[in-house]
Amino acid sequence: MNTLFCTLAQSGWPEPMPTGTLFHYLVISAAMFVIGLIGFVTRRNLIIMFLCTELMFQAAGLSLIAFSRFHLNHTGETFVIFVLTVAAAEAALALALVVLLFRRKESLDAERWAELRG
Amino acid sequence: MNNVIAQLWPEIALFVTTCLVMVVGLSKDRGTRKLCAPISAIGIIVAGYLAATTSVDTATTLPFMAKYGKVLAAGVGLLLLMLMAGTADRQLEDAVDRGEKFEPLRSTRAEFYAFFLFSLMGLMLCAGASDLIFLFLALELTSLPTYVMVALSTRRDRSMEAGVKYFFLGAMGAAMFLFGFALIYGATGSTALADVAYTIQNRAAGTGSIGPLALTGLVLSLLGVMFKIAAVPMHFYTADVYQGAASSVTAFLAFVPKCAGFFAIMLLVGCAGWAFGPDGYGSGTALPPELRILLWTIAVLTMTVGNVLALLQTSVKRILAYSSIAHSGYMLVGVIAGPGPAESTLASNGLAAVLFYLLTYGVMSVGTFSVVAALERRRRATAADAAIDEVDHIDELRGLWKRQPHLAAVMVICALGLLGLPPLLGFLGKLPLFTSALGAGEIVLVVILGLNSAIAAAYYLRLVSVPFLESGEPSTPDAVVPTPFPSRALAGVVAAVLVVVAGLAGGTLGSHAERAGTFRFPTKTMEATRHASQPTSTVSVPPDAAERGPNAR
Amino acid sequence: MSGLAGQLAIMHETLGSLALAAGDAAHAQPRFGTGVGAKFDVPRLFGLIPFIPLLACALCGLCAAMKVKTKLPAAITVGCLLASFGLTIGLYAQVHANPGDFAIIHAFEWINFQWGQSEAQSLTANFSFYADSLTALWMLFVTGLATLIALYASEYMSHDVGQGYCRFFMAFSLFVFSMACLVMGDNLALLFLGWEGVGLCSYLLIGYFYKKPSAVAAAKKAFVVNRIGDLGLSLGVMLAFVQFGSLEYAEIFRKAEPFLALARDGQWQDIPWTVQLIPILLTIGAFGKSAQLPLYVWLPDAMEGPTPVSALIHAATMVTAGVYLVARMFPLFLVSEHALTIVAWGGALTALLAATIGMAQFDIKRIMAYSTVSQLGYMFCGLGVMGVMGGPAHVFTHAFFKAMLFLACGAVMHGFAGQLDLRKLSGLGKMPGWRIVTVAMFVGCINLAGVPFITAGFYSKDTILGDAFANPAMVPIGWILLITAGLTAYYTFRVFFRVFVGPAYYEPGDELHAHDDHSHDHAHANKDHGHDSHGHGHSAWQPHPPGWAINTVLILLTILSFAAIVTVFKADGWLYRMVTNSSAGAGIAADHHHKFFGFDAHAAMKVVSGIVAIAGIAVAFVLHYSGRTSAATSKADSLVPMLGPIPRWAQNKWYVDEFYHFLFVRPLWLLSVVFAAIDKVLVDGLVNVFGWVPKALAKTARPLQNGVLHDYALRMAGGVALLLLIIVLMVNRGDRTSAAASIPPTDNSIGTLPAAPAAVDPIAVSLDPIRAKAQEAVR
Amino acid sequence: MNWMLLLLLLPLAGAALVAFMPEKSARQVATLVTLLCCVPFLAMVGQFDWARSGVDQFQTTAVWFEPLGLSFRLAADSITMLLVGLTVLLGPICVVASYTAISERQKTYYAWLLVLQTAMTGVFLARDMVLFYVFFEFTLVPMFVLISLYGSTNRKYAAVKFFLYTFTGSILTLAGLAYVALEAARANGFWSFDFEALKTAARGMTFDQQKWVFIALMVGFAVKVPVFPFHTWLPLAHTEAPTAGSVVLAGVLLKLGTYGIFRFALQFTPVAAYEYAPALAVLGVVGIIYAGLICWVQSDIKKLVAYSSVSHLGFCVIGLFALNGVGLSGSVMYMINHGLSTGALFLLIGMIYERYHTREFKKLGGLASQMPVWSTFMVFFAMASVGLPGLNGFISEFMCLLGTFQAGGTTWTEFGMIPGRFGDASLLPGATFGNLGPWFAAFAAVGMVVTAIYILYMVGKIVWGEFKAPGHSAHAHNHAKGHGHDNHHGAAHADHAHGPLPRDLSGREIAVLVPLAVACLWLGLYPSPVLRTLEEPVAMVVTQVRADVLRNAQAALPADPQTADAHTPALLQQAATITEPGRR
Repeated sequence: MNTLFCTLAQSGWPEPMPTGTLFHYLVISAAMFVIGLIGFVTRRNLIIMFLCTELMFQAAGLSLIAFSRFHLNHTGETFVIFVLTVAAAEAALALALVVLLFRRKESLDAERWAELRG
Repeated sequence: MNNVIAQLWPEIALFVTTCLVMVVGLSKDRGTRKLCAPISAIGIIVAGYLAATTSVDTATTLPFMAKYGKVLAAGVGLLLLMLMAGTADRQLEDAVDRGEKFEPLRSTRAEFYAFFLFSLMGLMLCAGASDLIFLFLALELTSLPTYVMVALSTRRDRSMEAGVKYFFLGAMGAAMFLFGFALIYGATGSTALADVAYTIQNRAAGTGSIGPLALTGLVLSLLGVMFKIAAVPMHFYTADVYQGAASSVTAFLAFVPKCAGFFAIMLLVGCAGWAFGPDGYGSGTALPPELRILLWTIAVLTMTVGNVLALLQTSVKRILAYSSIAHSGYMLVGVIAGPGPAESTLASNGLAAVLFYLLTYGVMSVGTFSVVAALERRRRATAADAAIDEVDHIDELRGLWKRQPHLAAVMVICALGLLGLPPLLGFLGKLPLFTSALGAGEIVLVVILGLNSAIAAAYYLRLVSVPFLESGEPSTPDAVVPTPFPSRALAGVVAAVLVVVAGLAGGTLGSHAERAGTFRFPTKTMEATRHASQPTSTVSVPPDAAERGPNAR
Repeated sequence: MSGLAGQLAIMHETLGSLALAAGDAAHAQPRFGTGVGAKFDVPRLFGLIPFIPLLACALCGLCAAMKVKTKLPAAITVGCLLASFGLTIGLYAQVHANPGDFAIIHAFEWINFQWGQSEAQSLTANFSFYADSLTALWMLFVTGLATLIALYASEYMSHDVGQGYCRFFMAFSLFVFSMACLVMGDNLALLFLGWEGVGLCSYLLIGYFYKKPSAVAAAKKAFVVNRIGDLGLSLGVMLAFVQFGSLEYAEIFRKAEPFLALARDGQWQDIPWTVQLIPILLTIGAFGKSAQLPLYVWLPDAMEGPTPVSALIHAATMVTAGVYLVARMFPLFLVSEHALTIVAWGGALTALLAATIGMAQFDIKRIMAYSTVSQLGYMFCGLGVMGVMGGPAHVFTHAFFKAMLFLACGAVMHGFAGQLDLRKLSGLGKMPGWRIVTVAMFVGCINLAGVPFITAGFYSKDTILGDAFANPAMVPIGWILLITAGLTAYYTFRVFFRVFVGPAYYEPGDELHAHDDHSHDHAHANKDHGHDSHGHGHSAWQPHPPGWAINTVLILLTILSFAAIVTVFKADGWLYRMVTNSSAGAGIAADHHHKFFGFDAHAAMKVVSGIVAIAGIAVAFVLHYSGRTSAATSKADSLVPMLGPIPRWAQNKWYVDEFYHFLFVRPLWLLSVVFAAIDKVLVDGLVNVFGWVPKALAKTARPLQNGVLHDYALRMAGGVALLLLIIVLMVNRGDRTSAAASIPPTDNSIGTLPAAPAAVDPIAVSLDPIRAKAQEAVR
Repeated sequence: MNWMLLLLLLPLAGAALVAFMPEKSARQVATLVTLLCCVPFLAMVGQFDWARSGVDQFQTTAVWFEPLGLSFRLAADSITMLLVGLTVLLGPICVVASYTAISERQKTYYAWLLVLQTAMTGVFLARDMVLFYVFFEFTLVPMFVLISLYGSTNRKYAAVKFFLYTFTGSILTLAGLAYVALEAARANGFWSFDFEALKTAARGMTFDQQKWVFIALMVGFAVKVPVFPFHTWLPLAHTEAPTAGSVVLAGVLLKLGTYGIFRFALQFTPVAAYEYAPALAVLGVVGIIYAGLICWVQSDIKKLVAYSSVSHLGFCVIGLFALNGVGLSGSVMYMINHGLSTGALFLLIGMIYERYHTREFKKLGGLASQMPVWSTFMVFFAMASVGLPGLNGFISEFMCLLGTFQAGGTTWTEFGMIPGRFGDASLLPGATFGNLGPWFAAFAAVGMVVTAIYILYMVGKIVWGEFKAPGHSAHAHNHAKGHGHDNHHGAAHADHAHGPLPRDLSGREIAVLVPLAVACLWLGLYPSPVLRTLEEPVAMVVTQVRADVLRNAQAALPADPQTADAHTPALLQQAATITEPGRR
C-alpha cells in the first residue's frame, strides 16, 4: 500500500491541488482499510472480525466523501449513503449469524469452525 | 427515467413475486405453502419473458449484455429453482408430518424462496448495471441472500461453518471492491460506467496509460470481484462453502454469484477498454498491460489451482467446487482476449465467449449438482430425523447406473460436458475461448488452457466412471436413495438434454451470446449526452437500487 | 501313382531334348552387352507354371480342412508339379526356339501405380514372368526335381498321414510356387516375393517337427538370418529402382547398357557409386539365401526339416536362388568394380570353411549340409571370377546329385529310425534292400568329389576352377577352391566308406518319426528327447529298407546325375548356351586367358582337379575303409590327436554360432532389455511425471485449504497484496519506459476510439475552474 | 438417398436400439446393425466415381453452429472410402468376436461399440475441421468405457492413461487447427472450419506460422499414431482392453493419427512438413527399431503385438513424410493393412485368452498340436505382420520404404552426385522430390529383421514347441521352470479352462478370421485396384507440397545468387528438375 501511495505521489497527481488535503484524506482512508484488513486477518473473535470489515467499508466511505468533495459533485456522497445502508444490512446479517453460531458451539472463536477443509 | 424503468421490468416482476412468495409461505395451509415454488417459477418465467422483450439501452459499453444476462439468469434460475425443491423446508414439513405444530415465524420456507429470488434479481441487475453504485448494490443484492441460504440450507454444523466463512470472506471481498470503486470514482469524478470508461480511455489516449489512481481502483475492484467468481487468490472459501451448503444451494452458488461477478468484471474491465497495444492506447486490441498481467496471472493460477486441487478430492461437491474455480479461470481467458476487432463474431469476441460459456457452464453445473442433490443417504436401520444426510463422497455414487440410470447418465453427460468433450455443449463453450484468445495473440494462455483441460479430464473421468462404470454398492453402510423430490432429478435431466441438444443445435444460443458480447467504445456523442443525462443518471439509478436494497433484507 | 508313367515319359523327352541341345553345334555369338536380346511372345498358358503348384497348395489346404487321412495331398502335389514341369518343358521349347531373346508373360497386375508422369512417379511390378534361357534352365530342374522329391516324400512322410501330411505338401507346393515366382518374375519385386516366399516355406518345413525345440529354433534362425540378407536385397532393389527408375529386368538392363560400356573400358570412376553399390547390396541378399559367409549359419541347422525338404530346398533349389540372382543380375554386377570380387571371395572362403567343418562332422546329413554350403561357395566363385557359365552349370549338376545324396541319407534315416551318425552305421551296402541306396550314394559321392571325366560334378567344378585360374585377379581363389576340392573328395568318401561299405553294423536312432541331429552326444540326446521310443529295444527293432517310391526316385536321379554330363562336358555345350543366351551372358565379355603354370587353365584343371579328387578319395579310403573293423572307429582317430585342437574346433563349427551368439544375439537381446527398461522408466516415466506433477502440486497446495477462516483471509489478503505489488512494480517500470519514449499516439485512426483531444486532459480541463472553489470549500 | 449419412448414423441408431432392448438381444442387434452398415457402404462404393477418386464426393453440408462457422460437412474421397471400408469391415468382426468374451453388461458394451463405429466413420467422412475433431475426440469415450469396464486387471489405470494422453495431445492439435481457422477468418472475413478454406489459409501462412501449427498438429496426431516417444499409452491400453477394443484400437483408432497427418499436417503445413520430415522420420525409424526390440523381451503376447503396432506405424510415418506418391500411398495402404493383420492378431490372442485365461509366454506353448486351425491363422497373420510378400503387409512396407528411399533429391546431391553427368538426367531417374533419403530407408529396413525376430519369437513360443497351457500339466515335467506353480494353477482352472468353447476354433471364430485373411491375401496379391484409387489424391497432395516448398524456397532465395546459402539452390535445382507440370 505504501508503495502504491508513494507511486501516486511521485506521479504528481493531482498537481494543482495542495497535496495536503485530498492526499491526507486518502491516506487516512487507506490506513483505515489496512487496519481493518489486518484486524480481520489477525483476530479470531467473529464479532471483532465483523467490525473490522465495517472499518474497511467505512474506509471506502471516507475516500468516497473526500473524492466527492474534490470533484465537487454529490455522487460520492450518494454512494456513501448506500454503502452505509448495505453495511447496516450486513451488520444485521452478521449478528444473526454470530448468534446462531454461538448457540451451536458456545464460542465465537473462528478457529472452532474448521471442519471443512482439504 | 422512463428508459431506466423499462430496463428494470424483469427485476420488478421478480420483486413482486418475492413479495407474494413471502406472504404465501406464511400460510398455515400446507397446500398454499406449497405454492411458493410454482409462484417463483412463474415469476422467473415472467421476468425472463420481460427481459427477452425489453428494449436495449444502447448507452452502455456492453449494450446487449443486460438482456442476455437477464434471460440467462431466468433460464438457469428456473433449473436452479427445480433443484431447490425441499431444500429449506424438508425438516420442517417432516416435523409437521409427525404432528408438530406449524409455526410461521420459525419457518424458513418463504424466506428461502425470497432469498433465492432476490439473489437472482441481483444477478439481473448486475447484468444491466450502468453505474458503479448500481453495480455495488447489485453485487451486494446477489451476495447477501446467498450467505443466509448457505447457513440455513441444512441443519448441520457444516452449513453454519460454510455460511460464516462465506459471509466473512465475502464481506472482505465486498470491502475491497468498494474501496476500488471509490478510487475509480476519485480518478474519474463519476460513477456512471459510460463516463468512467470515456474518461479513462480519453486519458489513456492522451498519456498512453490509464493513470495510477484509476488503475489502482480497477485492480482493487477486480480483485474484490474475484471473490464472486472464486478466482485465485479469492478462492479459498469455495470448496468449504460448496461442500457445507446443501447441494442445491451449492449449484446456486456455482452459478449466480459467478455470473454476477463476470458481468461486473466485464463492465469494469470495459472501462479500461481493450484498445491497448505495445505503444499504449489505440495501438492494439489488448487490455492495459497492467490489467492484462493481473488477469493473466489470475487466470492461469485460477485454472491451475482449481484443476490441480480437484484431483485429490473424494467429495463430489469439493471436486465440483474446484472445477468451478477452474472454469472461472477459463472464462477469464475470454475477458483477457476482449471483444476482438470490430464486428467480431463469437469466435473472435472473448466477451461473447465468456457470456456463452456462462450459459454452458450454468447448464452443466446444474446437471452435475442435480445428481448429488437428487440423492440422499439414509441410515438403514432407523427412520429418524437426523438419519437423512446428503450424498457427498464419490463412492456413494458407485453403481449408480444400476439403481438410477438416468442420474448416472446425467452425471456422465454433464461431466463430459464440463470436460469439454465434443460435441457436447461444454466443447462449444470452450472453442470460442480458444479462438478468441488465439485471435488476441494469447497463444501461451491457450496452451495453458488446453493443458488444464487435460488435467481436468482426470477428475471428470472419475465422475464419469464411478457412477457409470463401477459396479457394486456404495461403500458406506447407509443406503443411497433418491430424494422424494423428482424435480431435482428432472432439472438434471433437462440440463443433460440441453447439454447434448444444444451441443448439436445450439446455434441460436451462440448467436445471442455473440450479440450480447458486442462491446462499444464510449464515443464522443456519449460525452455530449453525458452532461445532459448526468443528473438523471445519478438520480434515477440509485433510487431504484435504494428501493430494493432495504426490501431485500 | 498314375503320374509316374507320364513323368517318366516326360523325363525321357527332356533328356532327349537336352541331348539334342548338347549336340547342336551352332551356338550364339558371345555378345557384348547386357546379353538381352529382343522380346518374343509366348502363349499366356505358360504363366500357369507357378500357379499350378499354388493350386496344389490350396487343394492341400482344403484336404487339411477336410481332415483327409489318405495320401491324397501327395497325389495332388505330384500331379500338379508334373503338370507344371510339363509346361516348363513347353516353355523351354519356346525359349530354345528364340535363342538370346526373352519373353514376358503377363499374368495379372500386382503393383501398378502411377502418380505422375515422370519415370520416378510410377511403380510397376506385376505378376509378369520373364522367360529366357536362364529362367528355363532353373525352372527345368526346379519343377523336375520338385516332382521327383514330392514323389519321394509321399512315401517318406507316410508316417505322418493326416494333418501333418497335408501341412507338408501345402508348404511343399507353396515352395514351388514361390520358387517359380523367384525365378520367373520379370521384376525385382516379384523376385523378392518369391525370395521371401521360399524363405517362409523353408521356415515352415524346417519347423515341420514343431514339437522339437531344436527344429523350431532352426526354423527361426533360418528365417531371421535370411531376413538379414533380404534387408540387403531389398535395399538393393530400392537402389536399383532409384537408379534405373524401374523394377523390371528388361528396363534395368536397357538402362545399364551405357554403364556396361564404361565398365568394359575400365572407366570405373565414371560409373556412379550408386550403380556400383546395387550389386553389392544384392550380394548380401544372395549370400543370405545361399548360405554364404557370414550368413551361412542357418543352413546346417536347417537339416532339422524332413529330408525331402533338405534335398529340395536346402540343397537343390532354394539355396541356389542367390546364384540365380547374381546370374540374372549379371549385367549389374559387371558395372561394379568390386561386386564380383566380393562374390568370389565370399564364395571361396565359404567353400573352404564349410569343407573344413564338413570333414569333422559325424552326422551324415550335416556333412551333406556343409558340403552344400561349400558347393554353393563354388557356384558363387564361378560367377565371381567372371566365368559365368561355371556357376549355373554347377547349380544344375549339383542339384541332381546333391538331391540324390540327401535322399539317400533320408532313406537311411527313414530306415534306421533317424540314425545318422556315421559311427553307428556301417556296411549298409551289404544289407538286403539297401543296394539301390548304396549305388545312389556312390554315384552322388563321385559326383560331389568330382571324379574325373565320368561325373557331371567334375565338369562343372572344373569349369569354375578353370575360370578362376584363367582370371589373373582370381588365382588365389583358384587355389582355395582347389584345396577345397580335395577336402570335398575326402569328406564325401569318408561318409561313403564309413556307412555303406565295411563291416555291417547298425544302431537304430532314437526316433521313429523325426530324426535327431545331435551327432556329438547321443546318450544325452536320449535323455533329452526320450519319448515313446524308449520301449523299442535294439533286439526287437529291424531296419526297414526303402520302398518303391524312394527307390524309383533314387534310380531316376542316378540316371539324371549321369545324364547331366551331356550338358556340361563340352565347354560350349547346352548349359553354356542356356547361360550365355540370357542376361547372364553379359559376363562372356570378360574372357580371360591367364595361364596355369604355362598351361591353358581349363585344360590344366581337368588334370589337376582330377588328381586332387582322386587324392582326396584315396586319403578317405586309407583312413576310413582299409582295415576298418568297427563302425565307431577308424584309422583317422589315431591321427586326430596329432592335429591338436583343430579337429575339435572344426567339429564345433569353428565356434561361429557361439561367436555370433555373443557378438550379435546376446548384445541385441541385452539392448532390447535395456530398451524395455528405458521405455518403462524413462519414456513412460516422463509421461507419468506429467501426471505426477499436478498431483504433487495438489499435495503441496492442499494444506493451504486448512479450513481456518482467518488463515483464508490472510491468504487472500496476501494474494491481493502480491498481485498489487506486481502491478505497482509494473507501473513503475512502465512509467520509466513511457517517460523515455513519451510520444503521444498521433495516429488515432488505429484505435476504434474516435479522435480524442490527445494533448488535453479532460479532467484537468473540466475541473480546473472549479478547483479554486473546492479549495475554498475545504478550507 | 444419402447413403453416407445412413452409414454414419446407422450405428448410432443401433446403439440407441441396443440401449432400449433387453440385455439378451443386444448382441444380435449389434451384429445386425454392423452387418447392415455394409449396405450403405457398398452403395457408396457403387456410386463413387472412381475416376475422380481424389475429389470429395457425396458432399453433404448442414449448418451446425453458425456463430462459430461450424457446419456439418461430410464428403468422401478414395482414402476416406478405404478407411471407412476398414471400419465397416471391422465392425461386425468386433461384435461377433465378443459373443463369448463379454458376458456382463452386454448392452453397454455393444451400444458403445456401435457408438465407436459412428465416431470412427465420422472422423474419416468429416470435412469440417471441428466436426473432424468432434469425432476424433469422441472415439475416446467409447474406448474409455470399453477398456475400463471390460478390460483386464489394470484396466482403470490404462483407460485413464489412454484418455488423458490422447486427450492432452489432441487439445494442442485443436489449438493448432483453431489458429489456422483464425488465419482463415482474417483472410476471408468470416469464420469457417471447412477443410478447403482452412487449407488455403494455412498454405498461405509464413513458414514460422506453419512451423508452430505443424508442431501443434503433430503433438496430437503423434500421440494418436503413436510416434516413438509418445507411445507408452498404447501397450498399456492394448494389454488391458478387451479383444474387440484392441482390434478397433489397432485397426482404426491408430489410423486416426496417420490419417490426421495425411489430411492436416501434410496438406495444411506442407512446407513445415517438408522441413521437419527428417525429424519425424527419425522418430519413425527409432520407433521401428526400438519398439521392435522391446517386443522381443515381452512376457505378454498381447503386449508384444501392441509394441509391434508402434513399430509398424513407424513405417507408416516415414512413408507419409516421404512426401512422394509411393510413400504416401504405401502409407495409406499401411493403414489398411496394419488394421487387418494386427487386428487379426489381437483376435487370435483373444481367442487364446478366452480358453486359457492367460497371455503369458511362460504359460503357453505348442498350441499347434491342440489348435491346428488357430495355429494356421496365427502363422498366416504373423507372416502378414512380418511383411511377407504376397500378403498385404509387404506391399505397404515395401512402398513406404521405397518411397522413403527415393524421396531425396537433395540428399543425392549432398552425397556427391553431380547433376548432369549422365545424359539428360541431372538426378537419378527414380529419385523424387522429398527430404528423406536412402539412409532413412536403410535404417528403417532394419525393422524388417527386427520384425522377423520378434514375430517368430512369438510364433515359436506359442504355436510351436511342446504343448503347454495352464490346466494342462501332462508335459510339465519337461519344463522344470515354474513347474509347481503351473500345476497349482492348472488344478484351479482345469474345470473351466475351455468353458463353452471347443478346443480348437469354433465356426464363429473362423468366420471372424476368414474375412480378414481373405482381405490380407487380396491386398497382398492384387492390390492394384486399390492402389489405383490412391493415385489421384496422392498426386494432388504431392503436387501441393512440392509447389509450396518450391515457392517458399524461391521466396527465401536471396536476390544476390552469390550470397545464396548452399542448401537453397540445390533444393531449387532439384525441385526444378523434378517438377513437371501438374499431371492432373
